[in-house]
Order: sequence, then structure tokens, then C-alpha cells
Amino acid sequence: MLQEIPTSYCYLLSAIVFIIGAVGAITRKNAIVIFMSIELMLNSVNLVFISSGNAFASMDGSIFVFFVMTVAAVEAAVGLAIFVMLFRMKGTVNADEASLMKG
Amino acid sequence: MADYIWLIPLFPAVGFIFNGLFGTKISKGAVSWIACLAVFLSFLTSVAIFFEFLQLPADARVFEINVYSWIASGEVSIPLGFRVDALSLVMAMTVSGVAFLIHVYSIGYMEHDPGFKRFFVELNLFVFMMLTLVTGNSLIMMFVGWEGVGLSSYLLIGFWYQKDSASDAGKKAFIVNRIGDFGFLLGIFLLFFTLGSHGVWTLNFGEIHKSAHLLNGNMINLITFLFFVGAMGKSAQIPLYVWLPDAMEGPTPVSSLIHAATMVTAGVYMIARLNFLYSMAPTTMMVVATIGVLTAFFAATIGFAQYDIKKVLAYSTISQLGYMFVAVGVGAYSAGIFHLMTHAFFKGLLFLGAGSIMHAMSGELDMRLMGGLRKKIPVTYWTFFIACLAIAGIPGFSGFFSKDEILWKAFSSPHGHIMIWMLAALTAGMTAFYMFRLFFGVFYGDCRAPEDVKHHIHESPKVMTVPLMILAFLAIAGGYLGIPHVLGGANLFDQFLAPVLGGGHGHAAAAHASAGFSMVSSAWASTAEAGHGGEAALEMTLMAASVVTALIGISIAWLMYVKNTGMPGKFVAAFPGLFKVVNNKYYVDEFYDFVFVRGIMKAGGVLLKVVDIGIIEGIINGVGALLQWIGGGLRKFETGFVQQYAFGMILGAIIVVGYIVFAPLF
Amino acid sequence: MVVQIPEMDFGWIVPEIAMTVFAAVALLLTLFRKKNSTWLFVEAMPLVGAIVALYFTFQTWNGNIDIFNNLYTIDNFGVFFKGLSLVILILVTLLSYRYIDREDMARGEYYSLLMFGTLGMMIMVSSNNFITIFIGLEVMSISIYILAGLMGGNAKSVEASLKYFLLGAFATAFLLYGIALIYGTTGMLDIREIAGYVNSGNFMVTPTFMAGLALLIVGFGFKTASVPFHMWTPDVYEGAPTSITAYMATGVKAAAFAAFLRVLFTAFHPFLSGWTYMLWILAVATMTLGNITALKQDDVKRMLAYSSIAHAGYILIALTVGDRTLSSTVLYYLLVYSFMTIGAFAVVIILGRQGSPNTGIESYAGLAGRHPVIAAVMAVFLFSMAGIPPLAGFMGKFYVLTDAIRGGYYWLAIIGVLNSVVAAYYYLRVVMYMYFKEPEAEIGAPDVSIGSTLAIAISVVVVFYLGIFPRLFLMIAHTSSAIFM
Amino acid sequence: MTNYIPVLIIIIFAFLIAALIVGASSILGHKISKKTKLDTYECGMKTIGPTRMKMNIRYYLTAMLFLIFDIEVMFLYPWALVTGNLGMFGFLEMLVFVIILLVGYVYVWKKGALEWE
Repeated sequence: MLQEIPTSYCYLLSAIVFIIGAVGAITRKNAIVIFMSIELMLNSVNLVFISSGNAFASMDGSIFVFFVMTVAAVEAAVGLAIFVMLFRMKGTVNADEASLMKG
Repeated sequence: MADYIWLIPLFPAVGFIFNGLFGTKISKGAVSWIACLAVFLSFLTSVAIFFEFLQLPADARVFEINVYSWIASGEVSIPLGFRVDALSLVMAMTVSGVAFLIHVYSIGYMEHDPGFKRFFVELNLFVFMMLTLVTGNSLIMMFVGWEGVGLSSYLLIGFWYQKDSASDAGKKAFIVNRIGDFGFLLGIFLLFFTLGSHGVWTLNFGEIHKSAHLLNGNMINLITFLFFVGAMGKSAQIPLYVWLPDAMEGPTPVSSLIHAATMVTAGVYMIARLNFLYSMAPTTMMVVATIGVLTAFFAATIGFAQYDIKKVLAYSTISQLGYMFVAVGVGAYSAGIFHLMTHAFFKGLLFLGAGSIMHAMSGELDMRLMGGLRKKIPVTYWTFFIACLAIAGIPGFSGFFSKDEILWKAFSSPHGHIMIWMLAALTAGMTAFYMFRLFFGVFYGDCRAPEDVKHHIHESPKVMTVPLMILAFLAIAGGYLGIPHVLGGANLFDQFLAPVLGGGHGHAAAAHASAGFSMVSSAWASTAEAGHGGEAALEMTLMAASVVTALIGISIAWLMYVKNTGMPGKFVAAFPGLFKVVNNKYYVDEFYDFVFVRGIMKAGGVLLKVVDIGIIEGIINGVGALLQWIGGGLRKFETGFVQQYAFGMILGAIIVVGYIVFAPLF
Repeated sequence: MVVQIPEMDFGWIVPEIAMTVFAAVALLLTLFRKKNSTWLFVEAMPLVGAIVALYFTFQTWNGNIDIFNNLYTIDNFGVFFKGLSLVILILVTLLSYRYIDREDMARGEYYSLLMFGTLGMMIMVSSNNFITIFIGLEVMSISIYILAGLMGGNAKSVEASLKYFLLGAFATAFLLYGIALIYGTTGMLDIREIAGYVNSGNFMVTPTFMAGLALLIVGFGFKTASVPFHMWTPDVYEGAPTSITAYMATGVKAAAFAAFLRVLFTAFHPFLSGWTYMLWILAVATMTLGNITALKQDDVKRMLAYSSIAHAGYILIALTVGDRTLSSTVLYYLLVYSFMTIGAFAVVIILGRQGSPNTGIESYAGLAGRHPVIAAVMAVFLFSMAGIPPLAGFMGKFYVLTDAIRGGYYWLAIIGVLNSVVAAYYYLRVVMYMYFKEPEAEIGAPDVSIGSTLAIAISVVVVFYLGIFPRLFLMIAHTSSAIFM
Repeated sequence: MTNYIPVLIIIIFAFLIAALIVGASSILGHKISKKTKLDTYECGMKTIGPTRMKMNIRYYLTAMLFLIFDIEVMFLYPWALVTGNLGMFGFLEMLVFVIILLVGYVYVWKKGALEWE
């Protein structure tokens, strides 16, 4: 049979992915890419849920993942709508363009 | 009758609400008279209760009524209500009585002011809060009133908000008072929880009194000191007095009501109300007395340097408040309250007189542009004269009795000290000096006013002069409530307050004198031990001393401000000896002038600049400016760039995670 | 095997069902309404829905029961916050009527999203399981991402929406990672199971677990606008439609604090020592930074945003103390805070014009002269926020500081009092402008409507009532928070 | 190891069938060579100008809608697995879920997000 991957590896991977996502979210300029990085973070979360759910042999983890994915999808939809509004207004989806309000 | 104590604050509240809601609908006259009526009814109520009390035995003269039960926290619940006893009654009568007269006066004074109605609404609000303060039965009620008077005085000082100086003064008063209130609030918390730690959850005065023994010395000292910080703010003591002179920006009746008669005395009332705590805190009492006497002296010196008549009165108010704190600081609570009352009369009178002068001089405040008014506005002149005599402590006038009781106690009481007495007595002389400097400057000599003003100098209408006369009467008669035993009086006032404030044992005071700190006083005391005669002799001597100081002060003032203009003969007859001396040695004038005027005026001026403006305002404004500056700096972090916000969040997350994960390791 | 889903459970969630149905109906009505026929029915939906839901919510008072296999729970704590969020919904709806016409936002979407948001809050505050908490949180947040940007043509509104959305999603990721880590160490998502497990001897604290807790604090810290996760607040509050700002400042904050409180005090109370000082720091930072930055604000709406940050700080004090018996303070403070905040924003709304919000402090100059009543109520709300007796705000602050002192956090109390001194300054500044300044620019008659008048009137009354007679509601808050004992 | 035989067989068949069909079509079908047929791809848009062209907004719209409904359907799979055990009640529950989705669908429809024009 196939060898089971140790849960700790999954944690490590997820942590790496999470950090990559976080860094991406604060370095990239394009709002859509920023959002994609955030999705990346969510996926790292899913990874933890699945692996530890597997480790504890409990379904909760996978159920949670369902909801995370759904929410991610909905956020994607809302996000795209907002980006479209931003695009209509500024002609670009560069996150830095939205800085009317400060102080 | 005493069950109706709650009516006392209620009437002005009703007046406030009614005028506030329907003031715009009804005529000016209606508004003003409703306001006056409301206050007058409170006054009647308190008087009625007073007479009812006279029927009762002294120890039965306390009554409490709880209005509703207020939850301090969770399960602990505190009944809130009103308490009437000798002390709150005296306060209630003084406040409502003086307030009523000032209301009436304002009808005339504010007649042409566009904000006429608003003025009376706010006055009523103030009186309501003040009466709540003095009739409340717990620290919470007191604090509510405390904040309330602060708020309404803020509104009244800034009444002429078109003037930036006015609204700034209002703001200053509010902020400085907040600093004091901060101390007060901390004191309340501390008291509440130290008692609570002994299982007594209460803020009710009576119950605090019962369980005060649970507190240990240091704790009491701390608590009482925190309360005193609050008093500093409200009652304008060093270093928190700075707001009061500015507060003169308000209409004169306001200065008279709030900054002379009532609100500023709240601090004194609070200490008197909590006398049982203070009596257990010798350290604090020393602080109180010291601060009090320093304030009295310091303010008096500044009073020298002022030309604006309202400023002079403002500083004299501060100085007189200092006296009251000396009194309560040396444990002579009833003396403090006594002076509070008499001061309410003559200082209220002085301010109203000043208002009447302004009225005559079409708003002029600079005494250098006045003079020779005594013929033109006789009523104001005489009433003002009486007030000056009273504040100077001339025998026969109310100020004399109260001030001398304070001086005597400052000397003889175990908390007292010869130094305190000396400074206080000296201050009495200085007070006499600058008050009469003002008096002569305004009413004698030839009129230095510009022609156009000179023409329509006129006496104020009846509605203004009648209150003046009544107050003048009180300024004389008020003192006879408390004629000291040594003058064959029974000091009824002291006895009436005895159940609340202890005291009521005039003779006992001398017995304490042996415990006085200084050589001198104990020396005196040793003679005093001889018996009543010796003690009386001592008291008489001190009395004479202070009277002489006052007379000296007056005569100097007279020499400098009247002599050259030739003074009324009877005045000469008053001090023939002194007159001859001075008259024969003419250059003594210059000498006095140099020593007292130049010297002290300079000193006063310097003090005013350096301490008042330089240091204290510097600190107060400095803190504000600093915070503003920091705020401006912090704003720069809100760059408006979403990713920098995200970055901030990551940093925050790193800190939080780092702390929570690694803190256990250390 | 047959999975058992007892039908009777549905009896307990009638309020939630009602919210969903009314929201959906509002949406459909908008779709199928004739051209230029009345909006009345659509506009009635939130009020009717809220009242119906409120009625059924009160039916569930004291019905302490866990339903849907402990995914959802009906307890007084939840009922309290459901009631609060429904009342907030009513008030916000009342504010919105005229405002929506003015800024012509899409009505149907607006109201149904408001209702969905409230639904999210209701779910969030009455769930014992991270799954349901998360779902509630997201239903709430996503509705508000959209609502914030609903003033389509307005650049600020879009910007607010964008910022709130990006950062919100970002924060969600942290929250989820925290939950994931906790799940990874305990294998549980039900917070009471977790509590039981950590209290049982055979659980040893791992760094992973604590990191999970920390990330939870981060996630909730964002939703409650606590420093240093507050930076979105001023911009979003300023840019969003004012009615939505009021909704965010009250409803979202209340719901987030409710969930935060429940999680902290149920699952993580054993680790009090672990998080209390962290919250201490957060509380101080939040209060101080909020107040001090507010000093320099010239835009009232933005100033209120900072003040709402400061208020979050005060609430955090009560959390910091971490005394289960005192958690009622949080409930009471949120109650008070909601009413005075909504009132203040209501005034901001009615002073606005189409296209010119008039939120600059100079538009408040001399307001007392022109509209004494409006100035008076604004003054009431501001003084209440400044914590001046006998207004409700004073009570709230008083209880919070009391808790701090009882918990032995004297410094926290002192800092709190000092902060309220600072706060008094900038609230007072607005009052000064209203009363002691001459009007600079004529901003025209206020845009008063029956709805806003009603909302303001209710808020004023409540602010006075809660200030003078706090007993009843304090008792309610006390029984509601009894679940933690 | 033996239990991987079927997988192998499936793979082989897959390749065969694919090759068969492609080969057949290329042999049997007749060829017309046009320029458009050599374009990158044909979906109604001219492929002139830079390759990084602005996509029509409608693509985003459709993408969003697809995304949401696609994900929502995801909930049907686990339900489908156990629907037998859930019985009537489970069925009704899923019905409610679908109805709620339906409301969204109707909304999209009435808003005209589904029309291309």
C-alpha cells in the first residue's frame, strides 16, 4: 500500500503556503493578484483541516473545508464585482489607486 | 417637611426643563420670572425645613430619603437620594437665597442681551446641579452635581461665545475641572473598594461615617488627598486656580453666582461633608491648610497688580477660598462653612456691585478710567462700601466674625500653626488694602472716564439695586449668627452645625492650643492654661491684631488713593493718630508707595507672569499640545494604502502570536 | 444507519428562518415590482421581519438548549445579542429610508443585504461551534462588503468597499488558520468540547495550540477594530454610506465581541494567564491610539470612527479582566454604545445633502443657533460618549472601570480614566463648534424624515434611560452572561 | 499489484479509443484550410491586436456566476452519498437549500446577467 504522509509535513507545507500567500498579499499591486494570494492562504488552511481531520479520523475537518471553499468562492465573486467597480472608476485594478481617504 | 428635601433641587430642574422647552414660546418676562420663582421656591422649602429643624433636638436634625437604587456593579447596589442635615441645610439656604437675588438682579442686568432666555435656562440648570450637589446623600450624587455644575458653568462662562476669549475661558474651566474631577473620581473608586474589601459596599455619607474606622491611616490620607485634588479644581486652589480669573469672561451675575457665592465653594463643602474622614487624616489636613494659606497669600499679592475690577474680585475670591481651606484644614469646619456663607453674601454683593458699576460706566472695567462715582451711583457706592468693610474684616461686619474665627482656630487648633496664622493675618491686611484700593479708585478722586461715558453715568434700576441692598444687609447681619463666645456671643452657627461637624465647643479650642506646634503658640497656650480668662485674653489679642492689620491696610490704601484728593472728615477722625503721623512725614507716602505699591505690584506682576501664565498654564496647555502633536504623528500611519494596512496587521499578528506563544517560556 | 435530525429543532431557529425568508422576499419583490409602483412593501420588509424575529427571539428566552448536534445553541447570551442586532437593524432601517433616496442606492439589495447581515450576526452570536461561528461571520461580512460599496458612483464608497473586502478576507484567513491550528491540536471544533478537553487532565498545551489562540485574537481583533488591526476602520467608516457605517460600528462590533467573548470565556478561560496581558496591551493601545488620533480629526464622521475604536478599547478592558462573573459589563457597554453611536451617526446623516455629506466639523459651527434641537441631541450623544453623568455612557465606563479595579488592574483603570479625560476634549470640540461658533457656510435645512426622527428619539430616550435607571438592563445582561459561570 | 491490472487496461483502452477517433476523423473528414482556422482560438472575438487584450466585462460576470453555482452544487455530493439514510427529511432540507439557490438564480436572471447583450 501507499505510504501515509506524516501530518507534520502537511502543517509545514501549509505554514509555508500561508506565509507565501501573506507576503504575496502585501507585495503585489494588482488587487486581483492580492486576492489570489489571500485565496492561497485559505487553501493552506484547508490543507491543515484535511490533514489533521485525517489524523484524528474525524469528519469535521473536511466539512469545514467545504464551507471554507464555498466562502472563498463567494468572496471571489464579491471581490470580482468590487474590482470591476474599481476598474470602472479608475480604469485600473491597482490597489494603490484606492487611497482617497487617509489620516 | 424634611421629607420634601427633594423638592429643593426639583424646582430649578422644573424651571430649567419648562423654560428650555417652551422658552421660545413665551415672553422674556415670563421666562425670567419662572426662573426666579423656581429658585425662590427652593429657598422657601429649605427655610421651612430649617425652622422645622429648630424644633427638633440637635441630634435628630438629620433626614435621608432615597429616590432610587443605583447599581454600582453587578450585585452591589447603592440607594441614591437626598440628605438634609444642618450642613446641607445651611448650604441649601445660602445657595438658593443668593442665587435667587442674583436671578432677580440678572433680570435688569441682562435685559438687553439677545441670549436673555438662554441665560435663565442655564442659570436654572446650574442651580439645580448645585443643589443636587449639596443635598445629595452619597458621593455619587455629589459627583453628579459636581460634574453638573462644571458643565453648566462651562456653558455660562462661554455664554458670550461670540468672543473667542469667552469660549476659550469656558473650555479652560472645563478642562482644568476635569483634571480635578479625575482625582475626585479616583478617590471615590479607592474609597468604594477599600470599604468593599471590608465587605461594606457603600458610598452613602452616613454609612461611610459608620465604617470609616475600617480604613487604615495611609489609605485615608491617600483617599482624602485625592478628594482634595478634586476640591483644588473646583475651588480654584494652587495649582488649579488658573481657570477662575479667566472665568470672569462670563456675564457678571455668573461671576457673582458661580465664581463667588456657590460653585467654587463646593470643594469646601465636600471637605466639611467628609470631615470625619479628614479628621482621621492629619497629613492631608496639613496639606490642605498649607495649600489654603499659600493660595490666600499668593492670590492676594496678585490682587495688587490688577486694574480690571472683576479680576481684582476674582483673585480676592481665590484668596478668600484659601481662607476657607485654612479653616477646614485646621479642623475648624464650622468656621470654614461660616466664612463660606458670609463670603457668599459680601462677595456676591461685590460682584453685583461691580456689575452695577459696569452698567453705569457702560461696560468699562478698568478702574483707572473710573473714580468719583460715589455721588453718581449712591446705592452702589454704599453697598459696595459695606461689602468692602465686610471682606476687610472690620468689626461689626460679617467678614470680621468669620475671618477671625478662622484666624483664631488657625492659631489655637492642634492642626494649626503659628506660621499659618501669621500668613493668614498678613493676608487679611493685604485684602483690606487691595479691596479699598479698588474702592477708593472707583468711587473717589475725580472721574477719569472719557467724556461720552461720563455723561450717561446713571444708577442701575431698582431690580438691580434692591438685591444689592438685601445682600448688603446680609453682609452685615450674617455675621451675628456666629458671634464668638469671647465677645459674649453663643456662636449659634457653630452649635447648629455641631451635630454634623463636631465642634460646638468654643472653649475646648484653647485647651487644644497647648498641642500647637510652635513655641509661640504653646507659650500663649501656657497662659491659656491659666483658664478661661487667659484664653479669652489671647483670643482678644489676636483679634485686635488682625483688626489692626486690616485697618493699616485700609489706611495705606487711603493714603495712596485718596489723600491727595482730600478725604471726608469722618474718615480722618477714624484714624487720627495714624493720620497725624503720616501727614507730618510727607515723604512717607513715597516710602509706602515704593515699598507696598511698586514692590508688591512688581512682585504680584512677576508672580502673575511666571507662575500663573508661565508654569501652570504652560503645563496645562503643554499637555494638550503634546497630545495633539502625537495625534498628528499617529495620523501619518493611516496612509490610505490598503497593503500597508495589511502589513500593519501582519506585524500585529506577529507580535500577538510571538507574545502568546513565547511569553510562557519566560 | 439513519441520521437523526429532530424536526423540533427548527422551532428554535424561527427568528433566523424569518430573517432569511423576509430577506429573500424583499429581493423578489424588488425584482417583480412594476415600474414606478410603490417601494412601500420592500421598505416594510426589514421592519416587519425584525419585529417578527424579535418576537420569536424573546420566545426563546431561558430556553437553554443545544440543537443540530450542538452546532447551534439557544441561550440567553445569544438571545441578548440577537435582540440587540435586531434592534440595531430596526434603527438602521429607520435611518436609511430618506438617506437611500438621497444617495439613490439600490433599495431592494440594500434592505435584503441588511437583513442577511443581521442573519449572520444572529448565527454568529448563538453558535458553539467554530463552523457555525465562521459561517455567521462570513454571512455578515460578505453582506457588508457589498453594502459598503453600494453607493456605486461614489469613489470613496468603492474604496471603502475594496479596503474592507481585501483586509476582511485577509483577517478571515488569520482567523481560519487559528481555528485550524486549534482543530489540529485538539481535533475538535465545538468550543465546549474543547473546554472540557483542556480542563481534563490529559491535555498538554502546545505552542501550536497557543498560536491558534493568538491567531483567533487577531481575527476577532480585526472585526472589533482593535489596535493594531484597526487601520481599516477610519477609511471604511468614512467612505461607506453613513447608515452602513452606523451598522458596522454597532452591529458588527457587537456580534464580533459576542463571539469573541464566548470563545475566550468558554474554550480558553483556562489559559487566562496566557492571554490576559496580551489583551491588556491591546486594550491600552486601542483606547489611547483611538482617542489621541481622534484629537486631530476635522471630519466628524472620521472622528466618530476613531472614537468607536477607543470604545472598543474600553470593552477590551472588561475582556482583559477575564472575570466570568463580570462579563455582563461587556453586554451592557455594547448596549449603551450601540444606541449612542447610532444616534450620533443619525445626526450626521440628517445634516448631509445629496453629494455633500457635510461631515466636516465646520459644517457644525453655529448649529445650536439654527437647529437647537438637533444640536441638543447631538450634544447628548457626544456627552454620553464622553462619559458625563447621568448619561448612559458614564454608566458603561463606570462599570468597565469598576471591573478593572475589582480585578486588581489598577493601572488599566487609571489609563482608562485618563483616556476619558482626553476623549472629553474632542467630543467637547464638536459641542463647542455647535454652540460657540458662528456658522461659516450655510448648509441648508437638515434632511429630517420621520424615520430618522424616530431613530434619534429612540436613541436619546434610551441613552437617558440606561444612564439613570441602569438596573433592569444590567440585570438582564447579568442573567444573559450567566452561561459562563 | 494485481489489483492495478484493471487500471492499466483502462488506460490502454483510453489511448486506443482516442487514437482511433482522431485518426478516423483526420482520414475521413475533408479539409478546408482558412486563416481563421489557424487563429489562436475562436469564440466570437477578433484576435487582432495585442494578445493581452482587455476581456469583455461579461466574461467576468459569467465567470462569477459559474463559480458560485458550481461551488454551491458541491454541497450536493456529500448529500447524495448519504441521502438514502437521511430519508424524506434530508430530501426536504436539500430542497430548501436548492430553493434558496433558486432565489439567487432568479435574481441573476431578472437582472439580465444571463443575456449576453
